[in-house]
Amino acid sequence: MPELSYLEAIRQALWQEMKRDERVFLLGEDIGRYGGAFGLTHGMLDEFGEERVRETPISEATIVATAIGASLLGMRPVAEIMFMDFILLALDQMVNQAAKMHFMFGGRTSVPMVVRMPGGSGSGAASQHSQSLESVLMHFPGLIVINPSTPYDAKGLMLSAIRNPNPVCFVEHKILYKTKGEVPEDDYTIPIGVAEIKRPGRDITVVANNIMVIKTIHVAEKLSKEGIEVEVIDPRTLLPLDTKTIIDSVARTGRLLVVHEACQTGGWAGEVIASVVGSPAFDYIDAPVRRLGGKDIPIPYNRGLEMAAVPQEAEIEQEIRALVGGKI
Amino acid sequence: MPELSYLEAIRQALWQEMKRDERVFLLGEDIGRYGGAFGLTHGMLDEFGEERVRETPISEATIVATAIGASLLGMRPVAEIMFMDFILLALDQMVNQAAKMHFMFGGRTSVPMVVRMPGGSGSGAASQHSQSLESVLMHFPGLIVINPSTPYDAKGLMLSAIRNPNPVCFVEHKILYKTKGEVPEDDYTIPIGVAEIKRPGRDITVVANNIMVIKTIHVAEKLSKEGIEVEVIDPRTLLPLDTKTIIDSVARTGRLLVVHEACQTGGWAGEVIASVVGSPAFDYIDAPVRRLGGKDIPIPYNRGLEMAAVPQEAEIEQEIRALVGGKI
Amino acid sequence: MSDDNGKGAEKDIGSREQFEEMVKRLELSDNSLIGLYRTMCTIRHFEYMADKLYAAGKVHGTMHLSAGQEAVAAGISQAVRPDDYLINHHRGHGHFIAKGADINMMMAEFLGKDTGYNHGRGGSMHIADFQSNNLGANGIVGGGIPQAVGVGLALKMQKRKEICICIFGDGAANEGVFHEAMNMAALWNLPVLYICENNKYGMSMDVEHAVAKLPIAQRADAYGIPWACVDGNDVVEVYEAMKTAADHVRAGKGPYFVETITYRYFGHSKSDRNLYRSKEEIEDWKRNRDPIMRFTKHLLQSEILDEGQAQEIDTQAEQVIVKAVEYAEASPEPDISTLMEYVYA
Amino acid sequence: MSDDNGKGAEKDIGSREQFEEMVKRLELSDNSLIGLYRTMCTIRHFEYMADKLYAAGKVHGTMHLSAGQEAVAAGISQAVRPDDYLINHHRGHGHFIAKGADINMMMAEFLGKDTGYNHGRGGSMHIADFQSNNLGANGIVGGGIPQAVGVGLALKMQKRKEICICIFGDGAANEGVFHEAMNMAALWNLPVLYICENNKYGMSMDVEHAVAKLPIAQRADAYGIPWACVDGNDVVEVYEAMKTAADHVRAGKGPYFVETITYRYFGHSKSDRNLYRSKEEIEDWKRNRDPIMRFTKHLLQSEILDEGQAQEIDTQAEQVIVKAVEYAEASPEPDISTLMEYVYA
Ligand SMILES: Cc1ncc(C[n+]2csc(CCOP(=O)(O)OP(=O)(O)O)c2C)c(N)n1
Ligand SMILES: Cc1ncc(C[n+]2csc(CCOP(=O)(O)OP(=O)(O)O)c2C)c(N)n1
Ligand SMILES: [Mg+2]
Ligand SMILES: [Mg+2]
Repeated sequence: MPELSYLEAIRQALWQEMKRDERVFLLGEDIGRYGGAFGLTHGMLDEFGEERVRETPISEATIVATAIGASLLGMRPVAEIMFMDFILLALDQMVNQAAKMHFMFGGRTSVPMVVRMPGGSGSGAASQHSQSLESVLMHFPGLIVINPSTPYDAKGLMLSAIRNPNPVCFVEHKILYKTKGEVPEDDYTIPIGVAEIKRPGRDITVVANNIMVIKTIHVAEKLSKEGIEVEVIDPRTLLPLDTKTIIDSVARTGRLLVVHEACQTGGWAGEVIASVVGSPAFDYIDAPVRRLGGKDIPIPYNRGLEMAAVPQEAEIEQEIRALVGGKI
Repeated sequence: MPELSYLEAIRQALWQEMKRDERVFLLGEDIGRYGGAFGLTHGMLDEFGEERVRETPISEATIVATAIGASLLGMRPVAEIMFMDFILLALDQMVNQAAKMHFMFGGRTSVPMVVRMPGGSGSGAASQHSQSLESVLMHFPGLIVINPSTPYDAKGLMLSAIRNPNPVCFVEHKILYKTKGEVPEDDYTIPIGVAEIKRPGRDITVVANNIMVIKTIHVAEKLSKEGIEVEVIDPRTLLPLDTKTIIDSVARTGRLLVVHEACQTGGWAGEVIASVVGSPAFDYIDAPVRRLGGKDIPIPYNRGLEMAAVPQEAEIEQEIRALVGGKI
Repeated sequence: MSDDNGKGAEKDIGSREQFEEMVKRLELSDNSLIGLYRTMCTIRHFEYMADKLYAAGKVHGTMHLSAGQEAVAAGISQAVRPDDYLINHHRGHGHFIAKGADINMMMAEFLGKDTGYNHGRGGSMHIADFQSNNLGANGIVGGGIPQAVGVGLALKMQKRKEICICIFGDGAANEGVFHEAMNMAALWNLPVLYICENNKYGMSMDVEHAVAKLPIAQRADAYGIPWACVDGNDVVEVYEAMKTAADHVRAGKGPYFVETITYRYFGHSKSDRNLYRSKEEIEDWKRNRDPIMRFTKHLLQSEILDEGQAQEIDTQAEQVIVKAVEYAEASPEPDISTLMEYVYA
Repeated sequence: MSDDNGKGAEKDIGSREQFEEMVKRLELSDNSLIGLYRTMCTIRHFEYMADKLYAAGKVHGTMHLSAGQEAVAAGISQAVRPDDYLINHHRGHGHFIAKGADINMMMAEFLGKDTGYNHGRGGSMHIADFQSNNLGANGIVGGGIPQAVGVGLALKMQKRKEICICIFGDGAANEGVFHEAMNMAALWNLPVLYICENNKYGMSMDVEHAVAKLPIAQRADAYGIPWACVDGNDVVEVYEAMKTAADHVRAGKGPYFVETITYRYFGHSKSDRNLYRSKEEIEDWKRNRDPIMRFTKHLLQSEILDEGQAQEIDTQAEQVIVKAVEYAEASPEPDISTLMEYVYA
């Protein structure tokens, strides 16, 4: 199978879907000649033209609103919000409008649109360009929140996202863009709302998203050499969240750790934990159910501080060891 | 002690603080002659004049930004966002700006401002005027999120909010506005970040916010007659959250239920539960740890549907009975 | 008709000759004129009935009534085509009626019934009728203004003939999205007709205290968008401006902006005590500038209708509303078992 | 100075007489002129050094350099008072230097050091210096524009003489808050001087494709705000426009809007490959319109400086930057143990 980067996999999905379905078009800031801040749409302007790779002024609220309006008329817009942080400028349109329209209008219309948004820290872009806001988005019924960790998932989930009749927040991670993986050339979809066990294990269940999946797998491989077998679950979509896969796993392993980069307080780990301990799996749990989120601070600029602000492999390892060793 | 409504208590706090501190001023839509959509600022224009009861055009982002700018120069603005739903139009200013400034600027400035915002359903105002968004706000370090349930708390917390050097989201509940309670005439503050046990009890801990505190107390009184003693905890501030009071209580009662009106998925109950089950209190828990949040739907217009969309006393009672009776 | 008709308005309405000359120039048939009149009567009755139902405790939620503003709604819909798209704001009953919405379904929605346009989920503030390209009202002031950019863009990409009509209030023109949308609609030369229904107040704030420079429509200049500001209580003048604007937009010449000066009779919404405006001001508008009264005068003067016919149309309009209330009241509430429906498509 | 000085610009800069007449009319002393020159040299060296440090792998985060735009920064700060407030945007180094920021602390912040203005928390995009009423840069395009309303309001309520200067780019003028803020600043007659630094591009989008009608400054008309659009590469012209504007604002006459046309030499930020503009265009601006080159010519022509003196000032400016790098490199990183600090005041 060909190897593609996470970024290339998303580009390939957009490219193939635009070839297949002429209703699909892109809109966003600097997505044309520049190819977007991260180069993801590079080359697409030449292939599809200005009409379907539509550059906009710096007007985030109206970018999302334009996607809404066009989707109401049967288009399939894929909007780019250059950094996830800027979705806060468009949250009225995303949440008060797109998420609620199908319901508020009694099911008589739908809003098939995708908003791509890269989040995450690690690039030294500081507090206003490094947030992980997926926990906020998953609080709004009507939205779908997708958050892939691998190139393979990214492509398959993007194709599902565009074909889905609901508004989708497609959350990318800017540090993952360069990671590589096998990605089939052909058209395939990954179902929305289905978690994947990225690595099976009997001793503890670790649920993690995007870049934390990669870090956790590294840690799991290391610990495996010592006989500690970590089951790593990637929800892939945070809303709807596949709690069944998670609960089944915890019922087997008896231990749970949730890892995410988003600030710990109010982060989506709480959702996972509440779902598990409110379920019959509660009876199988042998140890405190823990989470490891980002520190409750804005992301700092300085490299050392920035690294310390979000979970790193050493801390993930430490948490797993403590839980498995019964030290918590 | 005089009886005041929740609305009057907040007005009294604003009034007294404006008398005491000339840096305090109000800004928002229709807060003058009209007195605000709910009449909360009624009479204040006549008392304090147009300069300090400053009516704005319908421009939520700039209302919050104006508060930020003024606070940087030593003013103490109290902005009103007419319905909490509209804070989504100003979330960039609230979150990317106000919440991060102290940190991002290395501690060299601060942003002492309050943004009042009534949330909650029950008035038939439908999906775009009925949300409970406090769970979203508490995900952002740098913000303070206050959420009073009684007239007494509302006044004391408002005085603390205005005097606090950080940006405060003061979340009111529109259906509570008319509820009455004893409120001292004099100046008193309630500390931010301190929960209150609204009713002691040995059998189960129920943590609830704003209107759910009132509903839960009703249920607790009813169950008390049957010998079931419910401890009701009101966090009063959601950020910072007083987890200690909650954990201590759960260590005593061995059971926990969290009740809120906000949509259950991604709601703040997850935060409470994760804090408890990740702590040593885990060892004392006898039953699954549960939550009862709003349904995961936008708030519907129809009265019956609207009522069914958020926890009512019957459901709270049922959950408590099931937990105490060991049926979950 | 309400009893504030027909007093002291002589000075304003213009002569019979002027009216007839205008009607001729605009090629408005008698039938069209009578249609405008009927539409306005229907809207007026709907709004007074809504108020009555509210007073009777039959309405759970809020509402925003447009009595006094009927000429704008009627004038617009006469000037555009039935399949043009409409994006509306919270004070939307009139425009929907003028666009041909089913009054029964509107009233049922107003009462939160399952037979309503939104199956009782939306209420007054969210009525929409997708079958007639009516994309609905919006509870967020200004929320629809940027969405019209998307509708216009889709129409352009799909190479269609329809245009998008986007209606909002004077207060809404101060939201940031107004600016973003004007800029983008102009840049992309989109088929959007923006209409600002200036009824002099937001909720309570008068337009002079909210808008730095008037008329609001002059803001269109900043984007190179052509504009007009007209008397929103003169249905023929509204029609004329809208026709010019709609023709411009439909010809592919890009967006157009029309401001209509009008006035609402009821308070902003259910809880308004009208403290911010005087009784005299309200009375003046009702007595001297009422759009239905003015138009009726012309129709009588020009012998397009006689008093009896005018009365009959009004009575028919009233009957439509009364029947709609019967329909709505007889309709079932949404079943609680359907609570979780319509969240995802 | 960079080696793109002094070629083929004769036609643009105007005669010695014109220059001297202008300088006299504006009462600009030789000292002031030399100060402007020194400021511009310092900014230029800062930006080229920043680029060099970045290329050397010493900068972790992003940066937005203003080389080519120095005349705007210098011209503004000469026209306003040191205690006036400044709200800036992401491309802010130049304005901060011109406002008198400590270069060492700026450079230390750029390198993420604890001795930096923000204790290494902010980096290039968030430098601020509250002691000199410099309220900082902003990573959110347009984010500062509405905050200036609040600063202006506070100044007015506190009955102070200072004004607020708010700087943003051509791209930022398309954000919704631009509109809200203009309207409110005008309505409330606030002491805010809005400056749009139009360097022809947002990140990559040229202003003709982003703004429906040019110049951007004409948008001020929509709010009744007076405006000017000037050559941002002519420091004296910038000074004149800013002086007029600042005097207007300080006199209590409300906001003013100045657009300055200029150009950036470096890419938008670290990752720019300049695909959206031609080498020739960049070269043309550097060779024929460089603000420092043009101003140097005048200073020499009018014998305010001779070549040796000009060279010396430039060398001194370079030294300041070199020293700042030494200071910054010798400074400690923030201690990881302080990670949780500065979240709450
Ligand atoms: C974003 C937002 N802000 C505030 C409100 C509350 N509100 C509802 S209608 C209204 C006044 C709107 O005025 P205008 O646009 O002139 O329309 P009108 O009601 O006069 O028809 C306000 C402030 C809202 N619904 N949405
Ligand atoms: C709200 C927001 N949208 C987009 C960006 C990404 N971005 C950073 S600078 C920039 C271009 C800004 O252009 P302009 O305002 O002209 O300033 P310039 O960079 O040209 O000085 C963009 C799109 C951002 N930082 N914030
Ligand atoms: Mg109005
Ligand atoms: Mg620019």
